[in-house]
Amino acid sequence: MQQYSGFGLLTHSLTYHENWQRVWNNPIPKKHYDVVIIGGGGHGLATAYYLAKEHGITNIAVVEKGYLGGGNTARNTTIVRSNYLWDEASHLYEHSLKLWEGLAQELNYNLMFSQRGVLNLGHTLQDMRDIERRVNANRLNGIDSEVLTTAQVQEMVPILDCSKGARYPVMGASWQARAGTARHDAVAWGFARAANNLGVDLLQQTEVTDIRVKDGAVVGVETNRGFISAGKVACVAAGNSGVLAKMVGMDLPLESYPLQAMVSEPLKPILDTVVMSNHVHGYVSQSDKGDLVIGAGIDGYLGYGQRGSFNVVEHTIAAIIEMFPIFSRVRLNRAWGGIVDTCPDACPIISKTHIKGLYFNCGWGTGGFKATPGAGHVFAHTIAHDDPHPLAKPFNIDRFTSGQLIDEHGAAGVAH
Amino acid sequence: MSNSINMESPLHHAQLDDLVGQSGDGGVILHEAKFLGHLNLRGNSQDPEFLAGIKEVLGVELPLSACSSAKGERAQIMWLAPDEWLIVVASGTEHDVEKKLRLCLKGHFAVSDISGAQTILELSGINVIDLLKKSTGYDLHLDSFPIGKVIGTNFAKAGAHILRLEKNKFQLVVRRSFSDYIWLWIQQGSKEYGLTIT
Amino acid sequence: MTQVNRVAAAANQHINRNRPLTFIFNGKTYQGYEGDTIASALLANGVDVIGRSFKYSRPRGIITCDSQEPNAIFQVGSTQATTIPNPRATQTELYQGLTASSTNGWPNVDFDLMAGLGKIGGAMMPPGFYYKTFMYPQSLWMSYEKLIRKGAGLGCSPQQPDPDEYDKMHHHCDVMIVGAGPAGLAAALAAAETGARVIISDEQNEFGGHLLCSTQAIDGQLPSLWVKDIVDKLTTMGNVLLLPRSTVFGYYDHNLVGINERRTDHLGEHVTTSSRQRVHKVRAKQVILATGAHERPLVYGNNDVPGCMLANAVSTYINRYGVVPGNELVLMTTNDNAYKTAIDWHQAGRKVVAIVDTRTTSNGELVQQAQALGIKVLFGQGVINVKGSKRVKGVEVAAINAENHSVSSAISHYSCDTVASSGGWSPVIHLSSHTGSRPVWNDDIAGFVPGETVQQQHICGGLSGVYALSNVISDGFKTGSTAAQDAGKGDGSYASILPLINDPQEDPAMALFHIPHSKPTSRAPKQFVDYQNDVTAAGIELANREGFESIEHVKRYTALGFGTDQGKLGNINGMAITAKSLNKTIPETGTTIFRPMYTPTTFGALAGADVKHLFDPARFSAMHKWHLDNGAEFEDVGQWKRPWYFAKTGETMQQALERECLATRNSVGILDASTLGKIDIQGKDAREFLNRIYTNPWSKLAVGKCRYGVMCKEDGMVFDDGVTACLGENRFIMTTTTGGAAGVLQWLELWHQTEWPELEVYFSTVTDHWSTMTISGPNSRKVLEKICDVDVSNDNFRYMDWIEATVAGVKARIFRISFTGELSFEINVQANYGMHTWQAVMAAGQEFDITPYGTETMHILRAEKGFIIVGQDTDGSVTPQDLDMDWVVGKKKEFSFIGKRSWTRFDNKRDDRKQMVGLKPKDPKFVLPEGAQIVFEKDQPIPMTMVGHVTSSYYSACMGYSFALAVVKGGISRKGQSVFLPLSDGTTVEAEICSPVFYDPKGDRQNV
Amino acid sequence: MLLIHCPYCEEMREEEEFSPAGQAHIVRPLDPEVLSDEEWARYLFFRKNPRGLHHEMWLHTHGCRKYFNVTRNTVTYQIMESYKMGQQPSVTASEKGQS
Ligand SMILES: Cc1cc2nc3c(=O)[nH]c(=O)nc-3n(C[C@H](O)[C@H](O)[C@H](O)COP(=O)(O)OP(=O)(O)OC[C@H]3O[C@@H](n4cnc5c(N)ncnc54)[C@H](O)[C@@H]3O)c2cc1C
Ligand SMILES: NC(=O)c1ccc[n+]([C@@H]2O[C@H](COP(=O)([O-])OP(=O)(O)OC[C@H]3O[C@@H](n4cnc5c(N)ncnc54)[C@H](O)[C@@H]3O)[C@@H](O)[C@H]2O)c1
Ligand SMILES: Cc1cc2nc3c(=O)[nH]c(=O)nc-3n(C[C@H](O)[C@H](O)[C@H](O)COP(=O)(O)O)c2cc1C
Ligand SMILES: [Zn+2]
Repeated sequence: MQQYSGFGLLTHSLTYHENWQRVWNNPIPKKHYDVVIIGGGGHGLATAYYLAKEHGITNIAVVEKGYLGGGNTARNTTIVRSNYLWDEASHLYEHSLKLWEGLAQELNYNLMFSQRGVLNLGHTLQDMRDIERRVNANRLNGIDSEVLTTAQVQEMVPILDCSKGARYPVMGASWQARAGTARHDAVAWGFARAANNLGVDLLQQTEVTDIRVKDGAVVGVETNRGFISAGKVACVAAGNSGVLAKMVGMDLPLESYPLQAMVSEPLKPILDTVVMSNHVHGYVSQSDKGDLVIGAGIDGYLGYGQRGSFNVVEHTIAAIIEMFPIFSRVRLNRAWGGIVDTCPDACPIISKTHIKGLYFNCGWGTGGFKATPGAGHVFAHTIAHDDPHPLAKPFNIDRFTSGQLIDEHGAAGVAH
Repeated sequence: MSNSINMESPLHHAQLDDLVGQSGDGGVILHEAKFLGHLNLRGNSQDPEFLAGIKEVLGVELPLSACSSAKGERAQIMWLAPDEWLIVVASGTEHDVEKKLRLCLKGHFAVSDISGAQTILELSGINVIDLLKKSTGYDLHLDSFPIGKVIGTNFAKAGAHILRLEKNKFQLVVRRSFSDYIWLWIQQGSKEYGLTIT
Repeated sequence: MTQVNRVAAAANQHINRNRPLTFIFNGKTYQGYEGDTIASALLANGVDVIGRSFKYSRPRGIITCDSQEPNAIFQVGSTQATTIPNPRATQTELYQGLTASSTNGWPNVDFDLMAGLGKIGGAMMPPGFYYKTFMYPQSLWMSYEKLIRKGAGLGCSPQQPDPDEYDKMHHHCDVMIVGAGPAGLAAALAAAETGARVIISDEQNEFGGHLLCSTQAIDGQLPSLWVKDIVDKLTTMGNVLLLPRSTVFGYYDHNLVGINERRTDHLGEHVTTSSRQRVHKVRAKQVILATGAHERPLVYGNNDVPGCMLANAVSTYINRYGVVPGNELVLMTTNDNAYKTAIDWHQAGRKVVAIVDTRTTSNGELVQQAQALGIKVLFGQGVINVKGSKRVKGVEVAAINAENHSVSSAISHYSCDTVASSGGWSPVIHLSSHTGSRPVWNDDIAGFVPGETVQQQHICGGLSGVYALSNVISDGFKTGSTAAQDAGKGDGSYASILPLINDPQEDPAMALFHIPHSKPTSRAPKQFVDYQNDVTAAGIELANREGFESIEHVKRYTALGFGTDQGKLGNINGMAITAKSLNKTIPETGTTIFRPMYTPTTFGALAGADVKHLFDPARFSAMHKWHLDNGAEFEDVGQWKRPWYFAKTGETMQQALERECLATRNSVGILDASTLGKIDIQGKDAREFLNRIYTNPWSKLAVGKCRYGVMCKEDGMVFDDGVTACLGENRFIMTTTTGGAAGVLQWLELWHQTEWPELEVYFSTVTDHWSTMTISGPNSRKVLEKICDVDVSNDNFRYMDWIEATVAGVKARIFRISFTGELSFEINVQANYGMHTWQAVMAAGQEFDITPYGTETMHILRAEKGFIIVGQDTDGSVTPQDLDMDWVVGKKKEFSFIGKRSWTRFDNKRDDRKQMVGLKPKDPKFVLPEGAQIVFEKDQPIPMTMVGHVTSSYYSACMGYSFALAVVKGGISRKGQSVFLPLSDGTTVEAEICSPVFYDPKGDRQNV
Repeated sequence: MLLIHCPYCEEMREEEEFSPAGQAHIVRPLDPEVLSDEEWARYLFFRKNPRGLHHEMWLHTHGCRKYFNVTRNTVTYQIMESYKMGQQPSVTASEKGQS
């Protein structure tokens, strides 16, 4: 693999950048793979990378119906944090955050992972109790986390309206300094390039139309480019997971909803942390290009249209102005939607199934981008060993039967 | 301590009475029809006995088709749902009417006094449609919203029932706890037309 | 400075020369006229460089005249409150005193220090360069990023809140027409003639679309007269709403059209007569898209030097604004149509150096016309490079071979100061794409047109690839009447007579996008595709070479189409270059997705009036004014504003709370409890219904009695609680939590309507009907007795009874229930009497020093009694058993009530579930923080094993020590044991698990 | 934003008057106590979540306060029909793997 560096850029500029290598190939599908991963989003690609790198399985195909990283990976607001409430969730997300730190160097791809910190605002007494509870839990779990007073919040983000006259005044916030954002596309591309380099076949424009099962074990996938036989099949299809499950007659405890995000026109730097508010229901950060990246609510009804309802845009923008009155004259450039697969307890499923060799990683809902390396890592382990990684264990499908839910609704009240 | 009992309508603190006549010819005219008797009625519209009982007590037929209303001398009735109506009667008569209904109606029905729960705002004026267009997504054209029709819908971020009395005159039934918000909204929305209180 | 480029008045011009306007750009004062945009006025004044490019800091000029403009992005406004970041100069109307500046370029656009860096660094900044660098060492990235961010962005956000207001309006119509060019106007007229309700909007300040810059005669007259005639007709019709200055920013499902009308922006900076902008939300039975077509520029070397423009833009400046943006023109075209520009230029009295036509020949009428005027036409050639830096100085022209993308002759030089180019037209398909429809390629016009849709949508005119004006207008009439017919109006025919139009015969255009250079693209001078993000042809080819082959990858890797023009100018060229480099056709390559906003839309407009105090309704009780007058601090509970505590002058919150608590426990306190949800439940099956919804039994509750109940969701977790009273054999009134009121009513209706419609029961909300005041404390009875007409002694009115009585002359329901553990009476009166009764109670209580208290004191007093608050002590993962409230679970109920089944699942049977207990801190003065986590063992390494957390915690003035409620794993069987709370300040405190009932455990006080 | 026909108010209303209420036609088991944990979990949490036709409930929150059913395409968002509680849909899709 061609190493990337500033020096490389300099030397390539002398040859007019004519000699850069392909970041990935465009192979013809083989007849058989040891593992077929359905879904070339960040999670699928990370899974492939870790399978190849840590488990020595390299005869892998990532099958992607569109373009790599074109699902929710392409359309999320890129917030990375690990300050979740429950032990199971916070350990998983912290595992992921630790992988983020150093990932650019590992992949030799600048993911622009920017640890500029995330604020979760509290506007009611109950918000503040919940914040205190979560921060305390985080600290005892070894996750950096702080409760800030209104004055501290104001100092950190002077343009935030912290006045008492606001409809829902800011009463404080939780703050995770190691949290931040990353360049979403780069994450997919970085993993893809590294996986491709380890021998993984990346099959784009290849749609899985059926999953074949024989005698209770998976044998391969049917695609628009023909049948591909597989020892194991791992489904990492986010919003479309339910569609894949149906191919083997399974229902999942999932529903797929439209979730939107939007960006303003680019502005000169004005906001250098991520500010989120569950209560007024909106969140915002400013990208390195200057646009305000804004997260919106989820539509309340199923939708596979990759677009959401206009009223969500209206309410979200009103929430942003409630927090940042000075943004009123700023203009919205683009709004788009993704399809998020949500579980009843707002936690993912990383699980084996009753079908041998068939695995699911799904249900990340509004917040799985931050988990990309971590989820890929534990899912790869689960697939390679046919046994859940310890961090993945609590996220088994069985929890819906036993009742051992990990209710992160408090942490996921607003998309992130 | 005086023996008088002071009633305060939901918009009492807007001090509408003091505003009456203060702002000339507004394009929007607002009047609070306060202290009327409001009864919520539930029952089976298929039941002839139920219908007859209503007619007997209120002197007017229960409006049965969706979104319709009826007005008699003693009561005005608004359809809210296939099994739910709002009965508006003269101030102070709600207890009597409720009692009579309980006496005369048979079978499965329910009556709740909600006179304190809501108020009626009468909105009129040449710009009343403009104000309503700002406030509700419902089509206000006479073809879809004829006189006498009543709809339950959003009014800004609150809910309301809206009854059309005339081409440019509407009754808004709003909940007490939201009335302050709606008052602020109406002031904001009619700023450019002028607001007259009557 | 004079308007050097303003030429003599012509009949079709749309500026008012009688109203000169002064404006300031980059600190200098200029003049323009009413009707000008900033762009036309700057061009009139001969201003060339209006900004610097984002990445390479290259000088940039105005290229277009409309929403496609990528360069002329300004900061407009003179104060920190009214400034607007990033409006397009080409779409911003001039007003007296307008102040604008460039958004890039330091210290100024003419002399930009960054430009040098751009030149050197430019070579090292191909697409995606930042993914390849700034990685090592890891620790430095945040510093690199700071630097990168320094260069980010175009305009600046205002620093002060917006003084303007915004609003919204809803509309409904039969036919909504987007675009008021000839097609849209004809469609509007045809539709309106059927009597249909019609709305037509256009983002320009005037209707007319393309005709505003056209000189083509209609009925032998200027096109503007035809426009005026139609607009006049529409204006008088009564069934038509005309919306100029109104951009349709989004086309949403089920024919919802979002429009932003700019109402005052053209009048000045802060105009108070109306809202600044208004969003119209139109539900249309039928939508006609008549958005026309945008001209495409050609991609050639150094095509960003100021003076390089779109051909049609040049014509527009000449014909509409009376501005000729240069002296010597070279026009490069792939089609006949653009010859108009050369003709316009010539007729304005300036020199056309040459027309460079990439086709080998053409005999169209316009070509002949141009040649007849003596204009030199060079066929089979292209402008391969431009000379000059801050203004075009000349061009390099050569014969080109489009097939193998090469230059096939020697280069000739022409000097000129303006290069206009036209690569044909792209239909404005954006809106049709918003609802998920994918466009399809049309070979005839070498452009994408709208594809299949599920909306009630029609297209006409330029958008559908119809360009000849006579066809455009007849298409408009036809479409207007068809759409009206589809909306149930008219018979599909139209009354209007087609005007007489002579369309010049045109020879076929050439499908060409990228002009070859004698060097390979990677080494050729920069050929810009998307100006705003400095995306070049070489950059796109590089992306392709690196494996970014999907057009979506190209977009994301190069930022093609990411700018504020959203690829209007460059997208199709980028796709064509990609197609060519991958050996594919353009339809195989496909487009990226156009999404809302069509053009950027002001946040304020999208929020409308839903800001500040109208952001969310604030709900008030009937006694709110009293609370305000008596110093209450308020707590937000749902949308309600509830008194939190009533501080007297000079008191701290804690002092106020202690005073309120002691007064209530020792004498009498009063709480406004009006916000609790109240549901009137009537019907013979009401009891059965309650049995199914609540966990406890209701069959035997007698009339006149009250009972506390808990509701669970089907997963077995508590979700609301409250007291329900039996009003009559078949009638109950249920109270819910304040925040849960709406949800509980919906919950009851859900089960009744969907699952048990056979049960005869009705629910009505009566929350707002009742004002509720709770008087609590040993003297509460004495207060009540003074103003109540019924014997309220313990013998006559027992704990958990309710009675009807007259209080202060008002009919009331009094419930003898207690949330404080004291003798309590909850007085409910019709809300119109709420204030009256409250004041009467206060007066009656004066001799007992009756003390109003808020939610905080209520919380303390109930916690002392171990009463839970749903949502504070529970979080959706707590069962009644976890709360040690098994007593509220009916054991013998026949019906398997909601939630019951889930309790027998594995997880709910564990005995180490978190359970509700009391905690006594070892230090009796120390108040444990609510939300503190609990561990059994003090000295553990991180991560610690957490076993619960504090849900409620207070200092009790009555008991003289602090206490808390908490959930602890297996806590119920651990009473007496110690737990530890490692706090965020690093200290660890110890507490003892105890019963959650701290005060009056036997419950004597409430029973007296 | 959807435009939804309320079968009780008998007309089209704006989406904002309604609240979505999830998959329709989920019948509560008559005797939950006899179900296995798996069966109970199925009832509680497992949903069809189809890409295509979906029968779902809506509540006319600001109108008549009635729940009703809607058949909607989850890809195009087209609504095929609205029908009252207790009625069956007339537009259905046969889906693989579904009983
Ligand atoms: C608007 C929005 C904002 C968000 N914000 C955040 C945030 O701030 N922070 C955060 O942590 N998370 C956020 N998320 C969630 C996050 O984006 C996702 O959880 C995460 O990206 C999921 O990654 P994935 O790789 O599993 O899915 P995806 O990236 O969606 O990848 C799944 C892939 O599977 C492919 N696929 C599906 N079906 C098939 C098939 N039959 N055959 C072949 N391929 C198939 C799809 O084409 C897709 O590329 C947000 C999501 C959205 C929509
Ligand atoms: N002969 C040729 O090669 C050729 C090519 C293209 C166009 N034309 C000419 O262009 C014209 C086409 O007529 P037409 O009526 O179809 O288009 P038009 O370009 O005349 O009018 C379209 C109008 O739609 C408006 N618009 C576009 N998007 C909008 C939005 N989102 N919101 C609000 N307004 C929006 C524009 O401001 C414009 O005024 C004819 O005059 C035709 O002769 C000729
Ligand atoms: C973090 C982030 C920032 C984005 N910034 C921009 C932007 O500045 N300009 C833009 O046009 N689109 C921007 N997009 C949106 C993409 O153009 C696109 O809409 C999104 O990836 C979804 O893809 P789709 O619209 O093709 O379905 C951004 C997307 C993300 C996730
Ligand atoms: Zn309805």
